[in-house]
Amino acid sequence: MSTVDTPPPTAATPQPVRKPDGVFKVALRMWRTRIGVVLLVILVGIALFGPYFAPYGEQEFVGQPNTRHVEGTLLGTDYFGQDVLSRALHGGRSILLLAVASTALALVFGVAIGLVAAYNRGRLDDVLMRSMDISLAFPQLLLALVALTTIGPEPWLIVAIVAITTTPRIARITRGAAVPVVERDFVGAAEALGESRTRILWSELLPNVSGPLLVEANLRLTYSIGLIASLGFLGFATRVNAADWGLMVNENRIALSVQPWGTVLPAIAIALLTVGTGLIADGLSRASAGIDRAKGDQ
Amino acid sequence: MGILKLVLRRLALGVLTLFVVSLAVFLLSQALPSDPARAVLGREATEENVAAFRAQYGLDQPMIKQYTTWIKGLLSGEPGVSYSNGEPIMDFLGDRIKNSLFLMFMGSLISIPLSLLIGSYAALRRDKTFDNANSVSSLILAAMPEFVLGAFLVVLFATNVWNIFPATIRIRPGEPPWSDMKGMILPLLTLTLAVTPYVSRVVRASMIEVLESDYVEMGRLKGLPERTVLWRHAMPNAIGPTFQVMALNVAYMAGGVVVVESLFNFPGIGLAMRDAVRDVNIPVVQFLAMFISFIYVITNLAADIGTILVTPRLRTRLS
Amino acid sequence: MADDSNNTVPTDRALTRRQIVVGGSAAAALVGLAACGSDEEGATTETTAAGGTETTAGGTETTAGGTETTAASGEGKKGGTLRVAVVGSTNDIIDGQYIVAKPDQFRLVMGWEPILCYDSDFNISYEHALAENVETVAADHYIITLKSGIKWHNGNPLTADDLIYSFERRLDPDLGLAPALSQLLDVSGLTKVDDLTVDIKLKQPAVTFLNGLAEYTATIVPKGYTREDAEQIGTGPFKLKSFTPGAESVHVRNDDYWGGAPLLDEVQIIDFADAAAAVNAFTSGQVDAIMDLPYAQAEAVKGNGDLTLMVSEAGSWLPITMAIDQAPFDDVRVRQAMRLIPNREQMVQQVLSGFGSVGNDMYGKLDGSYPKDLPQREQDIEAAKALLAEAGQENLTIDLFAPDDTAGLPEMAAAFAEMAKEAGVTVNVKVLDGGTYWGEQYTKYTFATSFWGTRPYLNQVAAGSLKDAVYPETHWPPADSDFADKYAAAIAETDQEKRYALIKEMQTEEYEDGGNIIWGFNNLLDAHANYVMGLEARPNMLNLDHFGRGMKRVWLDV
Amino acid sequence: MSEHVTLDIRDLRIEVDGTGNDIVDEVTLQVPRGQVLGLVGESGSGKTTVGLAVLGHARKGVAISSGSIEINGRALLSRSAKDLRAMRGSLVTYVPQDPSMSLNPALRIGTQILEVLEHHGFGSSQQERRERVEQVMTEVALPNDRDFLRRYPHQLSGGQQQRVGLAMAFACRPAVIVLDEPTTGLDVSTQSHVLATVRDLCHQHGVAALYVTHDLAVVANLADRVAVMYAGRIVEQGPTKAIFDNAQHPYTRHLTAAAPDINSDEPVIGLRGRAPAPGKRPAGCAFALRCELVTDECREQFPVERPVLRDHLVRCFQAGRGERLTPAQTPVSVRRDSESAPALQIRHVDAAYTGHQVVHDVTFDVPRGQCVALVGESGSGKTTLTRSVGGLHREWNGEILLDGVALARSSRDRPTAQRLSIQYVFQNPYSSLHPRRTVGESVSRPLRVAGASAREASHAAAEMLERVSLTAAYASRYPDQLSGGERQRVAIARALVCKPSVLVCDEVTSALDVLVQAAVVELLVGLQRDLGLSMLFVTHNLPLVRSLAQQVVVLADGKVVEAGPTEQVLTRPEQEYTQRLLADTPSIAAALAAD
Repeated sequence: MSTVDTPPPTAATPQPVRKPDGVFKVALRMWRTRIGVVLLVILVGIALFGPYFAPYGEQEFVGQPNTRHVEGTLLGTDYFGQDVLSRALHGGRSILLLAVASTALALVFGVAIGLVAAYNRGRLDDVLMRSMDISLAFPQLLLALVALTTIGPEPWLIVAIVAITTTPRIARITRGAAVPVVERDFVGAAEALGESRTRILWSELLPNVSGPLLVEANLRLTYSIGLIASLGFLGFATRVNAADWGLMVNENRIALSVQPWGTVLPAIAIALLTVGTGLIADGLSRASAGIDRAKGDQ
Repeated sequence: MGILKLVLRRLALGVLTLFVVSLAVFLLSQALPSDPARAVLGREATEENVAAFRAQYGLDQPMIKQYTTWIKGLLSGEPGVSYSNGEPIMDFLGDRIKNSLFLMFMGSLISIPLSLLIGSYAALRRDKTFDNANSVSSLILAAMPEFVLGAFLVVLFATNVWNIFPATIRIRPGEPPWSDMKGMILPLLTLTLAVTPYVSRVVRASMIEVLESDYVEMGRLKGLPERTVLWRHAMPNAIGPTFQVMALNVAYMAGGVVVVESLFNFPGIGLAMRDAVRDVNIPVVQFLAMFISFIYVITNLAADIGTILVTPRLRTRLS
Repeated sequence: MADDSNNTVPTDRALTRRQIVVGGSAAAALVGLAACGSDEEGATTETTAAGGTETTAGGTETTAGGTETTAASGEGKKGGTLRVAVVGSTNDIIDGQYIVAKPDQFRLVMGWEPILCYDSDFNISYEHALAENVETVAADHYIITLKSGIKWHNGNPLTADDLIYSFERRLDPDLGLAPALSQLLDVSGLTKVDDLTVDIKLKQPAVTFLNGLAEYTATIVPKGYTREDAEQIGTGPFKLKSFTPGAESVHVRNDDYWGGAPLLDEVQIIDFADAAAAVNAFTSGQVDAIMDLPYAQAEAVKGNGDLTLMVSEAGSWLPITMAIDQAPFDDVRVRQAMRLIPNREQMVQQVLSGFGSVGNDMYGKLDGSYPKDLPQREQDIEAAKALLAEAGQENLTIDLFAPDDTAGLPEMAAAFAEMAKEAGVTVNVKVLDGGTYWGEQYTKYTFATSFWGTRPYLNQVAAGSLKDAVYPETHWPPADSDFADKYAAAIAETDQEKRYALIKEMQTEEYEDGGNIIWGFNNLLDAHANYVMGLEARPNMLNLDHFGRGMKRVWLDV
Repeated sequence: MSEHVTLDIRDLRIEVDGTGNDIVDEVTLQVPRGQVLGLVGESGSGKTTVGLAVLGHARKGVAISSGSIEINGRALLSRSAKDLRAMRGSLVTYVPQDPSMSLNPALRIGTQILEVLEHHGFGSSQQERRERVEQVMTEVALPNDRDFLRRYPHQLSGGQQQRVGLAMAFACRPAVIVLDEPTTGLDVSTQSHVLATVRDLCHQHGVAALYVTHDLAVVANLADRVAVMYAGRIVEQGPTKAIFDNAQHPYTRHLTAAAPDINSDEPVIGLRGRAPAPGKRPAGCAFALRCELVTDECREQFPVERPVLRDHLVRCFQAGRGERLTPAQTPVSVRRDSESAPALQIRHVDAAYTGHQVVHDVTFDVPRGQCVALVGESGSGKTTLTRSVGGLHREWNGEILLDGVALARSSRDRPTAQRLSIQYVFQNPYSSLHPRRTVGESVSRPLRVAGASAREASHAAAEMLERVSLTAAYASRYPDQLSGGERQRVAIARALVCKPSVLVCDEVTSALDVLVQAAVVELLVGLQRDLGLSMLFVTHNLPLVRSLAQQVVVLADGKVVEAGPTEQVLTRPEQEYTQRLLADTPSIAAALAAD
């Protein structure tokens, strides 16, 4: 009697075809991730669509500056006699767009560098990673301060600086996640087939580091928001008197005891936004740790 | 022997790092669109004044010459003179460097043990109440920029709600940084609250890895008391990554001092940096950028060496 | 004539780069250019006359009463240390005749005294000055006689040699302390008459010379004085004990002060990184007084029974400047239209939080010659539109430049741009970094923003409204105007009435056709704890009641 | 016999926390003093869980829910944590699977042994304890000098590390010792030494040992009794000889039939499928899904344990029934077409790994249509050599000829046709498949890369999946839905879809359980026969070679030690190295014969 003719049980009871659960799907089972997503959606919604709901214009004068109770306003006026609520509704777009743009840029470069380093190892790896280390030695905020002061607070410059200082961090994480993948045999199998290097990076390595990358991207987004807010706080606005959450905190900080809303509202907005992305990052990292553990068990 | 060689290698890398940073700093300051002479002397300066200024600070020299002069100055401990008052940089930054280092030292002294404690405890009580509470609260704290955090602490403890702690610190010139410990409280609290959540998360992660290791399970299976398992078997292995964490911590603080110092009027390098950037005081900006990078490189070096010393696998491989 | 007025230029410049970047509220930095008391709700009410008797500042009564004699030496408790918060940086200096930033004013006033001074009616006075008499022999010839018995901090007597040295030092082209003074005066024009008297011959007639002597930087320093001296010697009520830029300076009582020993043992001027930190230190009781209280905090101080707010009228202003010889402003109708655009009361509200007064496109606010009878220009969008249409500029689009190092100017520009929209004018605010803004392009902009300190009318004309002015921002006067001739006649005219008549003509011409949009004047805002006695809010050029003229009558009621 | 029983496990049930799903149930075992009980099962059968439970320990997420464990009459499970701690490490000890992971890297080995003694208050003085450390080091045949004791774990070899593990376990003279696959990953010679040590120590000191393993040959050599676990239950237990000679349970019979033996030329027989996981176990017999003797009764209820003979217990309604298992296919007749050129020729190949030469002047051929086994212990250079053949390793010199044509070093430099005609199957099926590609995508990929159309490729892939005994329905699955054996079949299908002339198999069965291993070997044998494949089969598992290779090349330290026809090399080895290797390889047949 042949052993092979026993029907495989899996064939007898066909399982539904499904992709292996992605990190995001697993993470979404956690409350923290859900709360994070809800926060993010709300804040992004405010940032993108808030201006359409603002009772006043971004730079409209409504009354005595730094006053809590002004007729026609919900939360009073800011340092320049503008409606705090309207300013807050206007002030998220730029910070969000800048943060997303710079993180995306950093992601592109960081992932490319990290994957190339992980795949090639040897000298190229050394050179790439050392230069990443070196660029990490330059404090992020310091670089931003110097560059913005010398060149001026241009949006592209803010994006460039945040991206440049974020890239090495993403590159390191990508490399770290990709090195074990490079050692997995399916990469060898692809090499044996003679697949091109770019294809191997793109279709063999990248999909398999997406978990840690997603975590890192979220984390970096969180920090980018914080950094861009800090730049606003330090007075770097891209447009004169533009509404910007970070800048608002700075502009109205002095009146904290008189008219707290001017500071508190944007600060809460920044905090909720970063807490949101942070919670998602946290959920994702827990999920990907769990998935990795499950893999390790096999 | 081996350790010495390794230290030398890391040192060489550190020097290389600083060299590249120095190039970057120098080139960046050359890229300045506005003429520093003009910026410093202001709108009433005459052409002669500007020329005299440029000659005085060697700005009329070729770039290579300026760079080598600067580097030589840095190496000989005379990093040049401030544009704003012609004073040697070290004269007016000396005390500030001491103050900032003291602030960072005190901050580390509090936040490192605290992060270790919180991180380890959260790892031990993984997914229990403490861990969850800590993870959420640290997330929120970490999400708040220092400037928001500090401003609220001031309102809470110094001005509007309770007037318990001084709102600003006052270290008088010539006095040691510990002369106003009461004023130190809020700056330290801000730094600690800003740094600890981040660092304790790293500690938690590395501690969890250790706690899930086979050798910790083996320790339990050997019938060792939990105390021994934790302190003797888990801790020494969690210490290595912790050194990296400490370096992170210090690096983070080196950046964070700019904000904290301006919040509490702390006479340190962060404030000096801010002033110098604002005043286009290039020699001071250059020096401070180099100094902060230097701190970063040194702490990383120390962390690397520390990690090697506490990790037998690495330590013995060298000999 | 171009004259001594450049003395005050550093005062203006004090704003640059000082209160910028990380600083507290943007508008906070604007505080501190001028003087005029006003109640909380408004500059518009103009409660306090420039005359300067009795100023009520907010809820708390100002301490020292109406007249200057109330707190003379002898009254009040002796002893104690006064701690004052200022926003300062490592760039701060101490010099007996020069300042870079605002805290430098304070430190200068503590140790050195001018040859003449102003009283609170803005008339020239001898009270806090070192001269006993300045005789005007002719518009170009003056004789200065010093008070006798005045001693330097080191015990040496004050003599004519010191006075001559003081002029020489200010004229020294290498130091560049007062370059425009050299247009009036040459070292050869100084002649020592006796130990206390100096005869001065100017290169040209200039009655404004006297105003120059009353500037707070027109001080007398001891012969041989330099900024680098280890011991900083002056005649003032306090001697400098120590100074660390960006940290603090400590001044101790000069027991041998000629006006009688001051009451305080010591004055500490403490530097804060930004206004917020200074305010926090003040409200938590770490300092006794604060220079330049941010507008935003005025309410809080007023509401605090332990603290006193000082609102002082000043004559400083923030113009939007139009170059009258450049398109589109070479058409006078466009200039007139632009001046009809701002809602001046709103500008005062918005930019100065109401701590200021509405301007009428005319400077020299505290000067006796200020034309109060010219009708107040108001916002009139329709008229502006009509003028623009006439000039063929219906859809005017123009760049308005502002520096990033002078807080308030970009915001002012932005507020103006908002208002200009209503008139169909598109104003694009371009912010340049300070070094670039004040560099080669400065005074060449078509449309820009600027700031000026308190000056008498003629001194201000020399500084900004002549072709050869120090900073000809508006390129005034027009080519076909006799404005410059009238100016030359005016400064040579020793008779005040005749001079005022000439001035009136000049003012009217600038009011009608000029290139400055002067929407308002800002007040000085300071505060101190109630127990600090002897400071009065009144029209003034400098903060904290002209720093209490060196804090000589200030005492602590504790 | 009960008075002799040292370890007594009764009705042990262990559940996944909170779900009530059993991992282990109804486990009853006894181990008398001085005896070794072999606990055998596939991965996931719950054998390690039982082993840990003997120390009163359950891993995170798992809890011991009922049953009792007694050691020398002292109940274990009801104890407080403190009492339990006092027993662990002294009364009952544990030797873990992977000593490199379970020795603390930060502590010296002397310290790690000594601390066990200290915490259990062994002896009356520190001096006495130190002496005991030295003594136990001698017992496990390790040096006991100060310098050695001061070493850190990473400074020891794998065998030495495992001896340190043994020393720690024996230090306190325990009554019971649990050994959890302690020789996995060790070379056969080291394994044989460690096993000898274990046997001696248990017998000398009267320790009752529970030896957990999946390796039947080891059990045959070491154990007095054997218990077979399947899906969390003991399905059969009895004296070692009875289990191997007279297996009653169909599963046990499959196990023994699947185990290759160095001394037997019977082909291995595999069994497809996998044991049901906790929570997915059927109401009836868990083996029913794979059992060829299954009846309705089997599906409805789990049979109770009943004795076959004294001491020999089985849980099966069909116990003892069924014929002797026979292979499905006849062995490959060795074709001797020596006239035709060899498929693969390896000529004077030197290879280096990160600068160190690990392969020295290796020369051998793979004749067309034959399977050549390349055998060597870890570190012998066999993997470097095979990767060089596959073009995955670039640091080599010499000549490798495919169909007489020299190959470039790197696969990238080889023409497509060449790349396709050498195919490589990797050791670990869990890492050789792209986790985010369906089976169909993975299998058709080589053809796609070679330029085939999507339709052609997927058609060929489906065909090849059938060929490796998977249905075409597998094409749409993802690897994480497959068992290890299925994955390896997919990997083989991916290799064969290119119709290669040479198939390189690198330890392809080492990550698989023995039944699956046998099934994969059967598959390869069938493929070789049907497709006329030439194969280079790399392994460290000598017994396995017999089942499929016609030629053997023995590699040691990067050099060819001996080469020749399988039968000759395995039965009449000429070289001492080969002889020793054969002697150290545990053999079921030899062990049973010796008894």
